[in-house]
Amino acid sequence: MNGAQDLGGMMGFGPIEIEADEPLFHHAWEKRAMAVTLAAGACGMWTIDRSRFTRESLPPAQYLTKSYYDIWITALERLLAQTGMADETEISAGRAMSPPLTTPNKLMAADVAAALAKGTSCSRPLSRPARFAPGDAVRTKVMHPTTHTRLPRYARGKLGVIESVRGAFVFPDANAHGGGEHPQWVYTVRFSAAELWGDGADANSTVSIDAFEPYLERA
Amino acid sequence: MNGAQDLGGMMGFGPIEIEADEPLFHHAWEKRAMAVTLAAGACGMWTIDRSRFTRESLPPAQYLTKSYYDIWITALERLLAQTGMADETEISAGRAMSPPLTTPNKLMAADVAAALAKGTSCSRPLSRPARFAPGDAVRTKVMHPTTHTRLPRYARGKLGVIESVRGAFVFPDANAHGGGEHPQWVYTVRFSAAELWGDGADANSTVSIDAFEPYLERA
Amino acid sequence: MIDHDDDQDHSEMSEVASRVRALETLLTEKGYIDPAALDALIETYETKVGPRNGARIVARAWSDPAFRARLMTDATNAAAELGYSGRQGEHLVAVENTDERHNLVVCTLCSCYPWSVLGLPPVWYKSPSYRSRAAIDPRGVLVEFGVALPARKEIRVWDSTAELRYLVVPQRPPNTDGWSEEQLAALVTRDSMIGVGLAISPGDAGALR
Amino acid sequence: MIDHDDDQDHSEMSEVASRVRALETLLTEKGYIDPAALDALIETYETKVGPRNGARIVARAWSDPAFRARLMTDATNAAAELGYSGRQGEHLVAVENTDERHNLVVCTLCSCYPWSVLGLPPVWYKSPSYRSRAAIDPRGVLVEFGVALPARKEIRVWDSTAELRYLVVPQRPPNTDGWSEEQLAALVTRDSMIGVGLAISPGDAGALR
Repeated sequence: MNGAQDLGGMMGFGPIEIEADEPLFHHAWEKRAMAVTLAAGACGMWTIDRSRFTRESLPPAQYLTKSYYDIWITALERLLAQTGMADETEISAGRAMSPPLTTPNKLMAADVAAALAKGTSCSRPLSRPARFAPGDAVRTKVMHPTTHTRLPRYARGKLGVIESVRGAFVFPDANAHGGGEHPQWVYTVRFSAAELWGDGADANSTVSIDAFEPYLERA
Repeated sequence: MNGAQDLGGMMGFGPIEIEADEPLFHHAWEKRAMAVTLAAGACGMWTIDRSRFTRESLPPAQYLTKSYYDIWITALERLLAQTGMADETEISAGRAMSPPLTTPNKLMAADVAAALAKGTSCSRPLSRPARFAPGDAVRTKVMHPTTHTRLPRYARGKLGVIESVRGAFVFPDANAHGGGEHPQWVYTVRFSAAELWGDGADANSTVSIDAFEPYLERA
Repeated sequence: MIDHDDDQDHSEMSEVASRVRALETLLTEKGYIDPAALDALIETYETKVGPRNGARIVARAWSDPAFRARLMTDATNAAAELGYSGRQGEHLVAVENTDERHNLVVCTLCSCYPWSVLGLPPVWYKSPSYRSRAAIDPRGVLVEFGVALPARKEIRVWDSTAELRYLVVPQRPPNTDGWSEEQLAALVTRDSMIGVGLAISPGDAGALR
Repeated sequence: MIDHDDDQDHSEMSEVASRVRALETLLTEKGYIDPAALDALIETYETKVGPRNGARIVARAWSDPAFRARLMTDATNAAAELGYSGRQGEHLVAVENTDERHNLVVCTLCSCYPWSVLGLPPVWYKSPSYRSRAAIDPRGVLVEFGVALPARKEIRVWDSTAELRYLVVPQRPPNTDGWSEEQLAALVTRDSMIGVGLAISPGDAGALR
């Protein structure tokens, strides 16, 4: 969706606030926000794609005003309510008032180290061959779905070159909406700055995106 | 500039809040905000293009949070400070602490009716002929200036057809930044929804923009 | 935003109200503005310049084929015949709905609107919700306004990106033969002249919007 | 956002803090989460997983050509050789700066970042300012970080739009012949592995960032 998350090429946000000796967390609540988001996600009630979509669906004024951990927490509140893991009354009150759902998983303290070290691979086997090879010229599709996509607006309808074939991965556009994993080949596609930004673009810079095969057409 | 004002095609703002029997103003201050903005503009210290650029330069989180008259007032405060008509201390205090500048004009009550009825034409004579004629195929430029432009992002790099030649008008991209009026031919250019929005676009709708000649290339 | 008594309470709005008051005082003290001119500006848009102007133009066009022809060719001068001209209507264009085609006006980049014939724009016209969706999903926007058009009806969206200002001429409702211009004008809503509504059909209970 | 003592005051931050506390209590009562797991997650990123991991990888690549070759071919497995693997580093790619080319990593769509080798991203990496400008004005962004590259030096921006995570291998500073991996790792800043900085040159006073 063309939400406030799709920031590439936008203007008006002012200088980057670079903080010398930035601490890992700025508030005690940020630590808990990070951890509670990861632990709740580990219950297995939603995919990373759905959680990204939930975050980008926040009203743009909220998305651009909240700190990033607040975006996480606000999306988490929504996900809990959407999945029925908790209702809004419970979320406001901060206490359980109804029995829990059965979840596929629960992350226990003893398993944290192993779970983090293992991660969650989004790579999937795919028997059909990759449609494109390094060096191929491709054009990204023009599309403006209201649903989740990982093709940013600035890179739609643009001519690029396949730089690498990265393997096959879960397709976020389907998976975010409960449509299944539908693995797709992923390519690093590189664009000249002139192609993306036109007049006045830096003559000596390029931008790549990692594009799922359905985003691409042969050019 | 690709500021928060460039809203065409964005998503996530929710349903349109349609208000039955909407009053002309929702607060007494809105009346004064409208009038003070018009009267201050009538001093002749800035162009409408500069005032638009000032509004769209507000930080996006502000632009998307403020009511429209608040956007006007916030931009007016900036314009007064930028032009030296008032300094920030005076603006905060709401009283004059230094002598005024001489302004080209002052709108008096007795002249309001005539001034509004006359308006401010942005039409200008232009001796060189229009480059395009109705029916011509054109492609809009890909450009992402950090300065003012009236070519929206959704209509950049797109194939359209000249529908009308509207005459020659002050060129906002130059005029907003004190670069002079540089009149340009203006065309209504029409695009199919499919050209603009791609897959899934309404098969039976079109969108036009009014495009200044420098935005267009022959297709 | 639907808070009609105001400026006294401690809401966010009051903060704006005090900034507006500060500006008005400052600019008056500096001699840049005439406070009476502000009153005159407000009075103009409260009592003289509003959507009734546009409605009279539309009713005339429905009644007078020669006027309609002039309106479609040069709306600025046609509107001036009825005494409507000036600010934010200096370069007026009329676009006509037909059985095959519906027109919808938006300003995606700011809030351009034909003030001289419709007055000041409603809040929704300036809102991110309307401005973001009118160009990409006009049919969906119309449904939100209660206008369900058949898929075969073409929608033409006009994004007011330069100094042209668009006035939609809605279709004349049936069963209005012989109506006076005054009677007809009462059927022409503001929304119908933006393109988010239709003219009122005789017998419809709907209030003017 | 640089307010280190918190949760007690009546700021906006406190409102978030109480929402986070509410969630933690609720999810614990429901039995969905183990509060001790939260402590373990925090401890991991506070003490085990951070940019020192990436720095050791870079130092090894500078020191060991065979490792460098493996890193450039399959960074996921090369990082695992040093014990760095897992969450948000499952599909790691290393990109190398050279005399001709500088690499810069961004996630314009959210905050994708190679956690397994750099830990949690800094606030600026997740900010609209960085995310909006890194792809359209990388040279200007670098200047803000104090890195002025000559116009002839190519900049390659990597927008992390899928599940690949990028680690920049900065150029080895001159005058470091014979340095141990440990000594070299101390030159490798977090910013240099995102591409907004360079490795520290011996003699530079700059603190690690």
